[in-house]
Order: sequence, then C-alpha cells, then structure tokens
Amino acid sequence: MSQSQPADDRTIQAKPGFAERRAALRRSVPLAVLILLVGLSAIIAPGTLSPAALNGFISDAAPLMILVIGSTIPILTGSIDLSVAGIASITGVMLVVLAPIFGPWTCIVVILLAILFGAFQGWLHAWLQIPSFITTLGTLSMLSGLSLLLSNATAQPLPDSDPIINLLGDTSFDIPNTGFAALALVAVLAVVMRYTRIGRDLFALGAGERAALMSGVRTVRLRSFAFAASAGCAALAGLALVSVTQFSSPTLAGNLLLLSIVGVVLGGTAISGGVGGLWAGVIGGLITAWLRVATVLIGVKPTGQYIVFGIMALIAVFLTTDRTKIGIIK
Amino acid sequence: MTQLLETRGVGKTFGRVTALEQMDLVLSQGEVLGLVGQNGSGKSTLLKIIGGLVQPSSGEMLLHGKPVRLRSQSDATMHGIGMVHQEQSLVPNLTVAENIFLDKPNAAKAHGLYRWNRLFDAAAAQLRKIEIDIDPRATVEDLRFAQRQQVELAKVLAVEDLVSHPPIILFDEPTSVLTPDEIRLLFRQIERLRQTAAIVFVSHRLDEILHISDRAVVMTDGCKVADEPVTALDRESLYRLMVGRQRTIRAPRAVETRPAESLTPRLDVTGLSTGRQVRPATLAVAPGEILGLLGVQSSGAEEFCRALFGAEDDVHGTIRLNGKQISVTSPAAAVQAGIGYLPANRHVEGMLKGRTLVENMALTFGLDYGHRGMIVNRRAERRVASEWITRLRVKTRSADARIDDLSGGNQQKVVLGKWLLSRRLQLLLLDHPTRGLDPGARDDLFAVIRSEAAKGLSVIFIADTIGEVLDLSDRVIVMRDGAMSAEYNLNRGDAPSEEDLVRAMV
Amino acid sequence: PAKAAPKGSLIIGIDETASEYWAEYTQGAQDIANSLNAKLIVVTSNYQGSQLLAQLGAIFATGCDQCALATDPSSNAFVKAVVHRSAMAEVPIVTIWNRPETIHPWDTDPKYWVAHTSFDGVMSGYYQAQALCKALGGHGQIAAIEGVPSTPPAYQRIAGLKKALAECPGVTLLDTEVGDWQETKAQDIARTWIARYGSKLNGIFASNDAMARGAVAALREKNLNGKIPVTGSDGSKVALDMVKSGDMLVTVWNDPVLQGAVSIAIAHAAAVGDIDPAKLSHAQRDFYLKQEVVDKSNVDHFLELKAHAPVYTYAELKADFWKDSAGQIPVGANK
Amino acid sequence: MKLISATVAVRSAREPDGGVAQHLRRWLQSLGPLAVLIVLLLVFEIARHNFLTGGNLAAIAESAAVPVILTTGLSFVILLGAIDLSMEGVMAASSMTLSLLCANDVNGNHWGVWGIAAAIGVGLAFGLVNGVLNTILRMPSLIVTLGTWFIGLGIASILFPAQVPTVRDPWVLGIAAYHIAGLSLIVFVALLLLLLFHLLLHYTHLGRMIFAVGGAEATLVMTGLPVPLFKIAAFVISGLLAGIAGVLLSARLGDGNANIGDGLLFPAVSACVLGGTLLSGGRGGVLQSAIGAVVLEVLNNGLIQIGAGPYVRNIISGAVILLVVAASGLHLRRKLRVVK
Ligand SMILES: Nc1ncnc2c1ncn2[C@@H]1O[C@H](COP(=O)(O)OP(=O)(O)OP(=O)(O)O)[C@@H](O)[C@H]1O
Ligand SMILES: Nc1ncnc2c1ncn2[C@@H]1O[C@H](COP(=O)(O)OP(=O)(O)OP(=O)(O)O)[C@@H](O)[C@H]1O
Ligand SMILES: [Mg+2]
Ligand SMILES: [Mg+2]
Repeated sequence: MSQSQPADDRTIQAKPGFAERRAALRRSVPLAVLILLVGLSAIIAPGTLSPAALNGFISDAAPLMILVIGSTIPILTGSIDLSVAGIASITGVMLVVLAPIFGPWTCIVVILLAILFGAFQGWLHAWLQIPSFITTLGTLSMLSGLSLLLSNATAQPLPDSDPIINLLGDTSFDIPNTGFAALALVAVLAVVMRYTRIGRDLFALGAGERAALMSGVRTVRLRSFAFAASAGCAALAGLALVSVTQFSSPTLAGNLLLLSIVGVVLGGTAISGGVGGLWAGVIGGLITAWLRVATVLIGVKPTGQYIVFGIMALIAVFLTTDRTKIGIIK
Repeated sequence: MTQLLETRGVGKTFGRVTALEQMDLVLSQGEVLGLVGQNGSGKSTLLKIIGGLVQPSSGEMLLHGKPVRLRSQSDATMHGIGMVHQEQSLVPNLTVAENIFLDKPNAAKAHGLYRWNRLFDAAAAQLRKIEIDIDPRATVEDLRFAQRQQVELAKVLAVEDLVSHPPIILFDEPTSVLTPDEIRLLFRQIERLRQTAAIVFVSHRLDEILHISDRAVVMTDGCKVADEPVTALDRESLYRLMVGRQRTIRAPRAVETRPAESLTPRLDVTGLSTGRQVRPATLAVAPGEILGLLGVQSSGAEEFCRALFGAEDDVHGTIRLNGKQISVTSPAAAVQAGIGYLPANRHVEGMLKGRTLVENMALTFGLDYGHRGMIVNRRAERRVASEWITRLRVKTRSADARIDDLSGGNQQKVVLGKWLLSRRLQLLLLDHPTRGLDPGARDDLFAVIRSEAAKGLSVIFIADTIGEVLDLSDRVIVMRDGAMSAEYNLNRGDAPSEEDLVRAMV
Repeated sequence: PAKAAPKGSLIIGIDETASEYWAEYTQGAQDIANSLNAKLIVVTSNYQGSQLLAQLGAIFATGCDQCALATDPSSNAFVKAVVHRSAMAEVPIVTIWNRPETIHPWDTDPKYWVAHTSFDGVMSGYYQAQALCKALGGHGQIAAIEGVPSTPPAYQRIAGLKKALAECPGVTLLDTEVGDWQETKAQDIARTWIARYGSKLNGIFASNDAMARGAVAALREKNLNGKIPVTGSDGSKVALDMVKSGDMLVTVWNDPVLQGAVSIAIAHAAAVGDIDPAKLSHAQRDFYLKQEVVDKSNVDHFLELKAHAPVYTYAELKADFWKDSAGQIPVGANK
Repeated sequence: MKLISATVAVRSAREPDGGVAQHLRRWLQSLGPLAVLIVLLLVFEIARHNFLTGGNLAAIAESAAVPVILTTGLSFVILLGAIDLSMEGVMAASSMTLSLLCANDVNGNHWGVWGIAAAIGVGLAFGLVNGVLNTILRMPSLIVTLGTWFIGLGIASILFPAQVPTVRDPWVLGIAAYHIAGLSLIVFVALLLLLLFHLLLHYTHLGRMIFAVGGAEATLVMTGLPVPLFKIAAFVISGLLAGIAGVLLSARLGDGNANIGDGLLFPAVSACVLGGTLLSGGRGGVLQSAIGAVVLEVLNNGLIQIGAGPYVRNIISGAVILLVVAASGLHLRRKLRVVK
C-alpha cells in the first residue's frame, strides 16, 4: 500500500506494563505462602528444619507431590483426573501380581501399563466426548474394584529384590531418593512443557479448546497425553509410597485424591484450566504436605484437626487463587 | 423533534486506555443516528454507556433533560433504553418468552412465580408486534441463528411497552451477521420505529449508514470528529472522515502476473461433500490465486471451507494439494498439510482468550521459528509476531497485551497474523475475514492478503459483501444450495455486475 | 500449645476421633499418662496410613526423648513403615490390630517394635456364631456382614464364624456382604436381605457392633428387631443396651480402655527401661488380650463396667503387663 | 434496496434445525435414563425371578430415598455449572447436631422438633458459607466445598461425645418407623421434596434463574440480575437438602454418626450425570437426577441380588456409568464439540 500511515500510535512497547508486573506478583503468592508456612513452623517447632526432620518430610511429601504434579497436567487442559489415587493404589497391587512374571522389570512394566491405561482413559474421554469428571469417576470405581479383586483385599509384602523399589526406598547424600525422583520428574516434564509444542498446546487447550482445535492442536492426542502423564505420575507416586511401606494394599493411596486436588489448586493452578503449571504443582504439593502435618505441629487437639485443616486449606486457596485470569468462577 | 437523551462530556477510561473522551451527543425522537468510526474508536463503549452496561468515568447523561445514572442493563431497560448486541445476548437454555422478559418485569412473573401461559401469551404478543412467527415456548438453543436474532430484536423492542415516553434503541453492528432478508426485516423495524423512537445504528458498512440514518456521527480515538446530516455525505467523504485518508481503489492486477494456468493447481478438490450441506463440489485453485466464494446463508460456501479445513463431520471426496492427495480428517491434519482457516466466529474459534498477542500468534506455527522445528524459541517467535503486529497495524499497547483487551477489528488482525506467520502455508481460507473491521482496517487487510498472494499463497475467501469479493478476488465462484452455480474470472475482464451475482446466488 | 514433644511423652495413633471405641482407647492411654504425669499426644489417621506416617514424622521431627508410641497402623500395609519410622526416631512402639502375617516384633526392628497386641477375631466370630446356633436351636439360615476385608479382624471373625458353623451343621450361611465396618452400609445390606430372603433369614452375624446397629436399624424398619437375632463384636455402649433390650443377641466385649492402657504402658516401659524387649518371649511380644461374650445374662455387669471403667495406672500394670493376655497370637492368624 | 441484498450472510457452521424434530429429539433424549432404568429392571428380573416383587421394590425405594434427596440438592448446584462436594461433611455435622439436641442417652436435651430444625439449619448454614465463599470471595466451588467437607467432618468429631448418642426422640424415630403402605415416611419425604424442588425449579423466578446461570452466566450479570444471590440460593438448597438427608439417615439409624454420609457423594454426582444433569450446567433438572439416583440403586440392589461380590460390583457399576453416559452422548459427538 503506497499511502501507508506512519505507525506512530501503533508502535509496540517492549517494557512490561503495570498489569504484567502485577501478574508476576500474583504468580509468586503461592511461593510466599509456602515460605510463610515453613517459616512459621520453624518458629513454632525449631526442630522441623533439622536435616533428619526434613528428610522425613521429603519422604512423606514426595508421593503427594508427584501426584499433584501429575494431576496438574489434565487440569491445565480444563479436564480433571479423579483416578490418580486409584492408580497409585493399584500400582502396588500390580507390582506383587506381576513380579513373578517380569522379575526386575516389574516396575517399568507397571508404569508403562499405567501410562497406557491413562492414555486410554484420556482417549475415551476425548474421543467419546464423555466429561472427564465422570469418565475418571467410573474408572476410579473400576480400578478400586480391580485392585481389591487382584489382591484379594489384603496387604501383601513386596518382592524384596526389586531394584527400582529398593532404589526409591534408599537415600543419596542422606536425602530420600523419592525426593530426587520427584525432582527428576519435574525437570523432565518442565522441559517437555517449555520447549516442545505439547506444553504450548496444553495451555492453549485450557484457555480455549475450540480455538485451539481450530488452530491445529490435536486435542484427542493431547488429552491422551495429559491423562497418560497423570497416570504415569500416579504410578510413580504409588511406587514411592510402596518403597516406604514395603507392602502393597488395594487402599494404599486412599484419600490422596482429595489432597492432590487441594494441592493443585493451592499452587495457583485454575481448576478451569489454562492457568498454572508444573512449578505451581510443586509448590502446591509442598503446601499441602505441610498442611497435612500442620495440625500436629501446632498442637491442635485431635478432634479439631479436620476443622483446622479445612479452614487452613480454604485460607490458603483464598490467598493463592489468581482470580484476575478467570472470568466466571464456577 | 423532541430531544430524548443527551450526553455531556461523557468519557471512559479502562486502566490507561482512554476509550471515550468528552462525548457530547444528542438523541432525538424520530431520528436514526448512524455511528461510524475505525475499530477501537469507542463506538461500542459509547453505546454500552448509554445502555447501562458500562459506567462512564466522567461526564453526565440527561434523559428528558434530567440527569440519570444507569446502573445496569435492566436499569436502562426500565428507562426505555434497549440495546441489540452484535454477539447475541440470549440465554440459550431458556425459552423464547423468558428471554424476551429477562430484563423486564411482567405480570406473568410477579412475586417470583411464573404463570407460564400468561408469559407465553405476553411474549407471543411481542413477537406478533414485529411480525415474527416463532413459538414463544421454544428453547432458544433449538432455534436457528436467524430466529435467535429475531428474538433478540423482539426482546429489545419490548421496551416500547415499558415506558410511556419514546424509547431509545441502540444497534451495535447488527447487520454484520445477518442475511439480506434479515437485514431487510431489520430495516423495516427501524423504519417502523423511526417515528416513535430515537435510534443509534452502528455499522462498518457505509452504504447502510447512508441508507438508513438521518444523521451520521464519526468517531476517531474516542472523540467525535464529525456530526452531519447524511444528505451532506457520500461514501467517499464518509470514508475520508473516518479513515483520514483517501480510499484505495482496487488496482486491477495485471493478468500476466497471475500464474493461474500453471500445471499443477495448488488445490484440486473433486466431489467434496459433507453430511450436512455441500453437494459434491469440484474446483481448483492456482498458486497465488485469490478465489472468492459467494452465496447466501446455507449456500454451503462456509461448509465447503470448513470441510477443507477438516472441521466438518462426514466429509467425502478427494482433496489434492499441489497434486498430492491429502486426507484432512481434522483441523490439525489440515494445518499439517499447510492449510489455514480464519474463522467467522473469532471469539470462539479464533482467539485464545486471556492470552497475549504473541501467544495467540505463535500457537500454530511458532515452532517453525524454533530450533529444528522441534524446540521452542520464544525470542524468535516474539520477534516475528511483533513484525506482523506492526505490519498488520494492530492497535495495541504491547505485543504482550492480552488479546481480550483489543477491539474486535484488532483481534481479527491478530488471528490472521497467526496464519500469516507461517512460512509453509499453502492455502488460506478466509471465512468472513472483514466482519467487524472498519473500512480502513479492511483495506489494510486486503493489502496484506494481496501481497501474500503475490508471493504465492492461495486464498479462498468468503466475503461479507459482494463489493468485497469484487475488490479482492481473482476469480469468483457463486454457490447455491451446496453446489456451484456460476463462475467469473475477474482478471480476464469477465466482471459480473452485482445483479448477475445476486441472481446466481438465489 | 506445646510443640516439641516433651521428654517421656506418650503418643498414640488412632483411626478416628468420632468413635466410641477410639475415645475409650484414648481414655485408657490418658489414664496411664496421668499416672505418669506425662503428656499424651494423639494423632488421628482417619484410616489413612500415609497420613499417620506424615504426622508421626512431624512429631518425631523435633526429637523425642524417652517417648513411647502405641498405634494402629491403620492397615497391614503400613505396619512396616510405621514401625521403621518409629525405630528411626528411637521411639519404642506397640502396634495394635494390624500386623501382616510375615513380620513380627522380634524380627523387624526388634529393638523398638516392642510388641503387637490384638483381640482374637477367630474367637470372637466363633463365640458369636455359637450363640446364634444356640438361639436358632441348631436350625436356620443366617447372613454375615464383614468388615473392611483387608483388616485382620475382618477375615478372622468370618473365619471364626465358619469354624462355628462347621460344628453346627443345621445352620447355614445364606450370604456374606462387605459392610466396611459401617453402620449405614450394614443397614442397606440388611434391608436388601430382608427383601430378598424374607422369612428365610433367621439371623444376622455382624462383624462389629456398628454394623450390628445398622442391621438392627434395618430390622426395626420392618418391626423385626428382637425377632431376628443379631450379633456383633466390640462391646460398645449401644450394643450393650441392645443386648439388654433384646434387639441384639450377643456382643463380644473387647475392652478398649484396657487395650489403650496396656499398649501404651508396654511401650513406655521399654522407653524408660522397665522392660528390655530383647528379653521378652514371643508370647509377650505378640499377644491377644482377653475378651468375653456378653449376653442378656451378664450384660448388667458390663454396663456397670462401661459406666465406671477402672482407672489404670502405670504402677499397677507394671506388676504384670500381661495379666490380661489371652496368649500368643497363633501362626497363621493374620493370613 | 439493492445495496443491502449485496450482503452475504455468515453463520456458525452447525445450526439446529429448529423444527419439530429438534423438540422430539430433546424429549426422547430425556427419556434415555428412564429407558436404562427399565432395561435394568427387566434384566435383573430375568436373571432373578423375584426381583420385581413388592418387597424388593420397597427396599429399593427405601435405599433410593436419601440419594434422591441428595441429588435433588446437588442438581441445583450442578445446574449452575458448579459442584458441591461438601454433602458428606454436612450430613455428619447435621447427624451429630440432631442426635445431641433431640432426646438422647448422652445429655439431657430434648429439643424435639427444634432439634430437627437445628440440624437442618446446620445444613443451611453450610450451604450459605459455600455460596458466599464461591460468589463473594470468588473461590472455585470445587475447592470451597472440599474445604467445607473437611470442616463438616471436623464439627462432627468435635461434637462427638464419648459414646455414640442414641436418639430417643419419638418424633425423630417416627420418621423412619412410621410406615404407610409398606413404605417409611422417609420415602414420602423424599418424594415430597422432589416434587417441591421440581416446582421451585420450574415455576419460580429463582429456579429458572439458577437454570439460566448455567446457560449464560455472563449474560445474566450483564443484564443486571442479582446472579450472586441465585448462586448462593442454589448452594443453600444443596446444603439444606444435605442437612435433611443427615436428619433422615440418623432417624433411620436411631443414632448420631459422624460417618453417616460416607460414600454418598460420588454416587450422587454420578446419578446427576446419568440422569442428564450435566456437569457443565444449564441442562437437566431434579427429576432427571432422581432417575439417575434410582438407576444406581437398582443397579446396586440387582447386583447384590444376583450375588455379585463387592469388588465386582465396583467394577460393574463403574462400567455401567461409563457405558450409559457414553451411549447417551454418542449422537452428540462432533469433531468440534468441547467436553471437559
Ligand atoms: N473493558 C475494556 N478494557 C480495556 N480496554 C477496553 C475495554 N473496552 C474497550 N476498551 C478499549 O477502548 C477502545 C474503544 O473500544 P470500543 O469497543 O468502544 O471500540 P469500537 O469503536 O466499538 O471498535 P470496533 O469498531 O472494533 O467495534 C479500544 O481501544 C478498546 O481496546
Ligand atoms: N470485561 C472486559 N474486560 C476486558 N476487556 C473487555 C471487557 N469487555 C469488553 N472488553 C473489550 O472491549 C472491547 C469492545 O468489546 P466489544 O464486545 O464491543 O467488541 P467490538 O470491539 O465491538 O468487536 P466486534 O466487532 O467483534 O463486536 C474489546 O476490546 C473487548 O475485548
Ligand atoms: Mg464495537
Ligand atoms: Mg466491532
């Protein structure tokens, strides 16, 4: 075009505006809450920051954190995976059942099975277009029935020579290996999320599925990936759990489902999708793990523990939820 | 003429953006006011303030000479002000009757209890008033788009009965999504209301403004720059007032620059049909060719494009791109093959809400600027996106602004940028790309598309108006009832008249 | 509120707070704490082993000198982990109810896992079924409601039931359903049975008192309470009342106060050196506590006991921690 | 009008046909769950011949009564597009309140009807808190109600006296004990509530607006309607009915129990979805949800009748839920449909 206008009023500012800076501030609230909590507990009970205590905390928090990180991925796309705790539980059961067949490879096989299962359920949800809430509620029911059936509803000792379980149950530099496993998982997933198209597409799906679809995002495949990832993480969490207990049980991960949802939200990930991330999962997982023991740390009477946990969780969510990015809150 | 409403020095700022400044406007009974202006010039904001949806930051409004504050839409309704939105504002899972009375009290729902039959009767009366035959018991989402638009109209026009004084009716780009018949119906209603009401009518189609309004107000950057009777205006002068420069007349492209007769067509479609609409269609597009598709609603032009993009169910037929047969089972497969699609409904299908411009633009082809096409390179993406933002003249504070904060026309440019960013795009399908764009922005857009086509991009283009098709296309195909009914090659001097085209369409 | 557990604290891990059984268990432990002038710390797992582990971790974090722990590990799966966690903190531990067949105090962290104690589920089931057999005159059909299947008391009690039925061939088992120890589930199950079996159903065996209450409530809906005998186990107040009123046939008295007192006292004894785990016999490290059948004839005695539970003191128990032992847990009991 | 005819229309690709067929399809669709119910009844009758007896049907009615009440309340929240997970906690708190305020064997209270009112009031208060946290403090309902679930359990465990409080109040016990035509009052209370709330949903402004919020919340806000009030009202209804369910369950058990609601939440959510009250909001209603609840009870009862063990039952009911939801949505499958 010959008579093109000077683009003076249309130049692009490179400097971040006020809104961006405020958003950055908002994103750091969960971390601030975590630091505040840890600081408080250190004041109340100075021993909590001793190496031994921290190691205990890491080994207790690792399964939950892994579960939270896994659950974050489907939630980023706006779906939800309610089957994570069920998968974590059945992992232990499968370990016992399959050990005679696969020997030292059992853990790998179990994780692969979980990933396959997750991919299948993601596919079921996306391809058949069944809401994830109800899909995973259904599979949760089936998984718990199956693990009860397979284990005959009993706790069984793990095969004691499993190399991966032994590795997970061990420590390096006096720090539980499950902690390192969680870190490695975060690192791998972070690279995938940041440097491949998967991460970008996941967020796009959460921000606006139709638009993402019409921009060439493969939604069915991506959902399968998201649920496969969360199932894989859940299986890893299950392995971390049994590496501590050394026994499998069909109800091993019990109420970790609810805690993992709390964890996802506490990290600042929006349940409606599109907002949040792995880092949020890590922080949310740590906050939740801390909340779980906070009642004991601050000496709440046993009858008050539920209430205090509930109220603390609500306050934490109130502080960490970024409402500016969510138009309508359901 | 009695003066109904007056705004005095009304202004509105959103954060640091000034959307509207010192607006003085008078609305009088018996007058249709045409409101025009570039994208982002503040038309919608002004209408929303009058309609009670937005609170002004400064200034005051006088209704019948008395100052008023409108706190919400229903508040405005109670004062006899109704607004037809461009995006429909009906509640899909309620009945037609409920929607009509959503923002108004009615005896049939006094004390919070519904007397359904009375409510249906009251709604039927409203629908009868504007000669619409729709069952008030129907659920809105079961209605066709056109019917919904009529319900929307009925809902707004029902304010007439609410007040004793003449109502004020606001239309924000109502025609951009209507068919000719529907537009005719709308204009008939406007003619009917003209005597008893004050009307504000916003459109980017200058012809419509000149046709229906008595007075035209032109806005630029939130300010009123002209306020004149339409008799003193013509298309050219209005355009100049709006855009601030001369209108570029289509420069007929030299025939010899068109590689139209090259051996392998860019796109070669045989026997394409969808379960719903398109009868088997066969056509070819040459590299660098701009093909205009014309047709009334349900002519199948849109389905054809969406089928090419893999967005329709039950698609049959063969599609060849550059001579190679491709299977377009999903939009992702289409993108993979190098086909892009600019959707008509950008709010749902085009934009990632809540995301920045860069994120929106880099979504599909950002990876092409990464390392080995596998690893994301954010810096490179940002640079390319910024280039396109400048090139498309997107009016924005920053490339990192959220797309939601842009005006509609600018949003459209960003969505287009997402496709143009690509280095390997073969074919771009434009589905009503100028919808909501001001004439100046439309010319910018056309210029960009022409220059991309000159570099070899093939374009299929479904236009808002026949004028646009004639403006941009090398070749025009008219579709009717899912099949092609006529073809004109504009570059061969085979230019049809608008009458010819309309005849082929209906 | 105190944070670091003071020297000599007693810690107990219970499954839930809103339960008569666990309240009485806590009471027994509180008695001992009072007699020692020690602090009692209660953690609640809500039946979640991972929760228990994390909370114990938090308590042990600050170090705990001469502390003692008595806990239900919440399920077999967590026994080893809980014992190990306690051993790492050098806190002697006594477990109750849950122990996998394969591990024992003397072979797993033997220095700190002082003992395991439980009630004999086989015996309990056996007593109940015998009473049913007798009440039905040796002829009839009964149905059984089982607890959470992965817990030893659940399968032990059903095993006891089957053992008794083998000796009472006229009575047959119509059906078995899992009621997860829950009153409401048992009520639904019993209601379904009443509809399905009608007059064929002559008695209901419930593996605990809560489920027996649910069964009685279901019978009451059809005015069948007192007509179809119901048995339970635990000896809860409501069950005793129902035995007295005739709604229940028998319950088995497991004294949670005693259990709480004995379990924490043994752990404390090991913590302060009053006993040396290494010198204890297997029968002292893995034993059942006594239990008794309650029927209409002796229910008043137990109601009296309920109203005025004896106050245990450490000094008193120290004389013989195993006074109320019913013997070593036999091999295979936790299979 | 030449220039106007020169415009070409734009439409979103998929358009309903708007005709009679659409109504018919919608109507048939709403009958789907009912068809599932009938099929299940027939299957179980064929498998076990005494399934459709008066006694067993009455047993199903008794078991379904409380789930129906719960799904009725939950439906209001789900219609908003939100979710209420707090019911198990609410029932625990209301059960404890009831059994400690009405005549019982633990303390000297005998508030009678006021005790019932107080217990229901507890449910109402929970609903109010949920609604306020969700709408005023703008916290997602999923997490708010997860928090109040814990708080409800906590209140129950704080209230719990040293022993299970047995209810002695004849009024309370009478609710479960009094039978008409072989069915306890609980069943009739459930039917009454179902009818009442169905009418509320369809014949009142509040009900219709709760329905509308799930369809187009932004539009209602823009219109200037008091949307937060509607949402709070929906949560209050849900809490209220959970409170009533707590009372009825306690009446049936004859005592106060902190675990009284255990395991009722997820079936209730499934029931809503099975019946056609979709989690995305704005679809379905209390009658549909109630059918879903009855389907689940029939399934459960039938599986017990044919002797399926508890584990197999878990597997089968999970599979049935998936199958039914998948089958009922199959005709809606589209390339561009968004389901989360
Ligand atoms: N809620 C808002 N937040 C931030 N900026 C806004 C908001 N609403 C409007 N604006 C800005 O105010 C200006 C005027 O917008 P408005 O929608 O009134 O323009 P318009 O004349 O209707 O444009 P179009 O022709 O595209 O419809 C634009 O720059 C727009 O980005
Ligand atoms: N709540 C809001 N928050 C932020 N921005 C908003 C909000 N509401 C409207 N806007 C912005 O106001 C501007 C005008 O919105 P409007 O809906 O009028 O679109 P428009 O500019 O008229 O476009 P179109 O031509 O598609 O109608 C847009 O930039 C829109 O993003
Ligand atoms: Mg506008
Ligand atoms: Mg616009």
